[in-house]
Amino acid sequence: MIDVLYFAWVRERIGIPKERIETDATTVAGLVEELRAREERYALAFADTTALRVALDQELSHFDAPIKGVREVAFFPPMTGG
Amino acid sequence: MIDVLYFAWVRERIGIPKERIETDATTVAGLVEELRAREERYALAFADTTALRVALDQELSHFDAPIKGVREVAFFPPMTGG
Amino acid sequence: MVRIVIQEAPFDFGAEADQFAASRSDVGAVVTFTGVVRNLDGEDLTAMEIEHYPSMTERALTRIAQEASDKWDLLDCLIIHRHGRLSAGERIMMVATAAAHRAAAFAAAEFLMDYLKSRAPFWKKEHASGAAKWVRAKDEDEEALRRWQPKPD
Amino acid sequence: MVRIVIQEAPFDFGAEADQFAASRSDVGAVVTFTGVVRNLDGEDLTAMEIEHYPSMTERALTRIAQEASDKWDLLDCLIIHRHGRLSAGERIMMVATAAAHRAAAFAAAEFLMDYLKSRAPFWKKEHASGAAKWVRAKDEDEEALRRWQPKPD
Repeated sequence: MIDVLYFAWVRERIGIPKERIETDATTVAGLVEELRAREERYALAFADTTALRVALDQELSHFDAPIKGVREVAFFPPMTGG
Repeated sequence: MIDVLYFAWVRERIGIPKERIETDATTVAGLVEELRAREERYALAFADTTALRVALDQELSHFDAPIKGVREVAFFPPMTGG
Repeated sequence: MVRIVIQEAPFDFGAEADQFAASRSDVGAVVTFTGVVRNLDGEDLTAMEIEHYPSMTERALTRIAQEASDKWDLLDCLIIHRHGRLSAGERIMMVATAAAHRAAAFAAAEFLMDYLKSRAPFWKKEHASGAAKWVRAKDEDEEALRRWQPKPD
Repeated sequence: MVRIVIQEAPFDFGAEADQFAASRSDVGAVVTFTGVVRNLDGEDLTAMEIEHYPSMTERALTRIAQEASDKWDLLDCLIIHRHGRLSAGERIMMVATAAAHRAAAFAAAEFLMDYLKSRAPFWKKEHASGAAKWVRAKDEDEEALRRWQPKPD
């Protein structure tokens, strides 16, 4: 079980801020493939991963990273703070 | 007649902040020569003009500048504001 | 010394600026930066909505403030960042840096801002003229970050 | 908009920072710099004495603030500089710049500081451990000014 969080327009497209899911994926990219296959709103949100950023356990990471042992994955667009 | 002002250590070496003098000099450098010839305290203050700055009528200038029509000449070390 | 504040409520910029680093006698230079919700040209900007990633934000900001403090020998460092809904003219955030000399205080403040713009987990949504849209990250903000990377030997 | 204040009395940094550019709705970024009399390493700095050239100072500062405002499209610009005798920990001066975006506000504030350091008619004398000495201009301050000069084509 892994917590998956969505922020900004990713959250809006998927329609929920957070969900707990069961996954067989071993990398972020694998998890994204599983999510895309679920429903069209996921396919739309993850259509272009170059427009997305990912954090693993609250640390910025990348889509090739392994997710073994990770408890929380967050997907969001490029940040716009300051 | 021209007003001559001194600031910081130039003022301290010469011993006065301001004086009004009569001069035949046509440039700042000429005025400096006249001042140096006056007394040792002037000679000391103007020993090295590369260590000095000059303003003519409240505008930064240089030692080769003409002083015709100038009402106020100021001599001081490099500035240290901020 | 590093202080990080993340809050929905407004902050008192004058008081924060006044108190910042005030107890240190070795400080020669203080720089502050403040970001303000501005009215866009010709648009009627009613609000800015700021979303963030609560469990990540404070950690990320603390680490980058510590990195800046180490790199530029800061004597004090403050980041305040708001989230939630803000109106035009409201202050979104501030950073403050204190150092012995001005070059370090300026560089650290610019570094912190470049970092906050594109690496801190905040997302802005503009509500103007009845429509809402997410602010797009700017390429120039990515560029700005690059100047702080160590140059290859 | 340019405001220049040259005075012997202390100024209220918090209030100045808070009020600066507060009435402009097009401001997105505000930078302030404050210079403080600092205690030198291992020395007992009791005071800083600042001399200036009254009839020249305000004119020179107004012109440079105007130049910065034009160059970086500043929406507001403030310089406050004290003279006379100041104690360790006291604020000597501040600049503040307001612009639509941060790069302009930062660049203008740094330019104003580089200018003030070596082109504004102020001279500092340090009184420490019973001795007084004039602060020497630093070569690095001359260097810092050079980066703002237009590059030859």
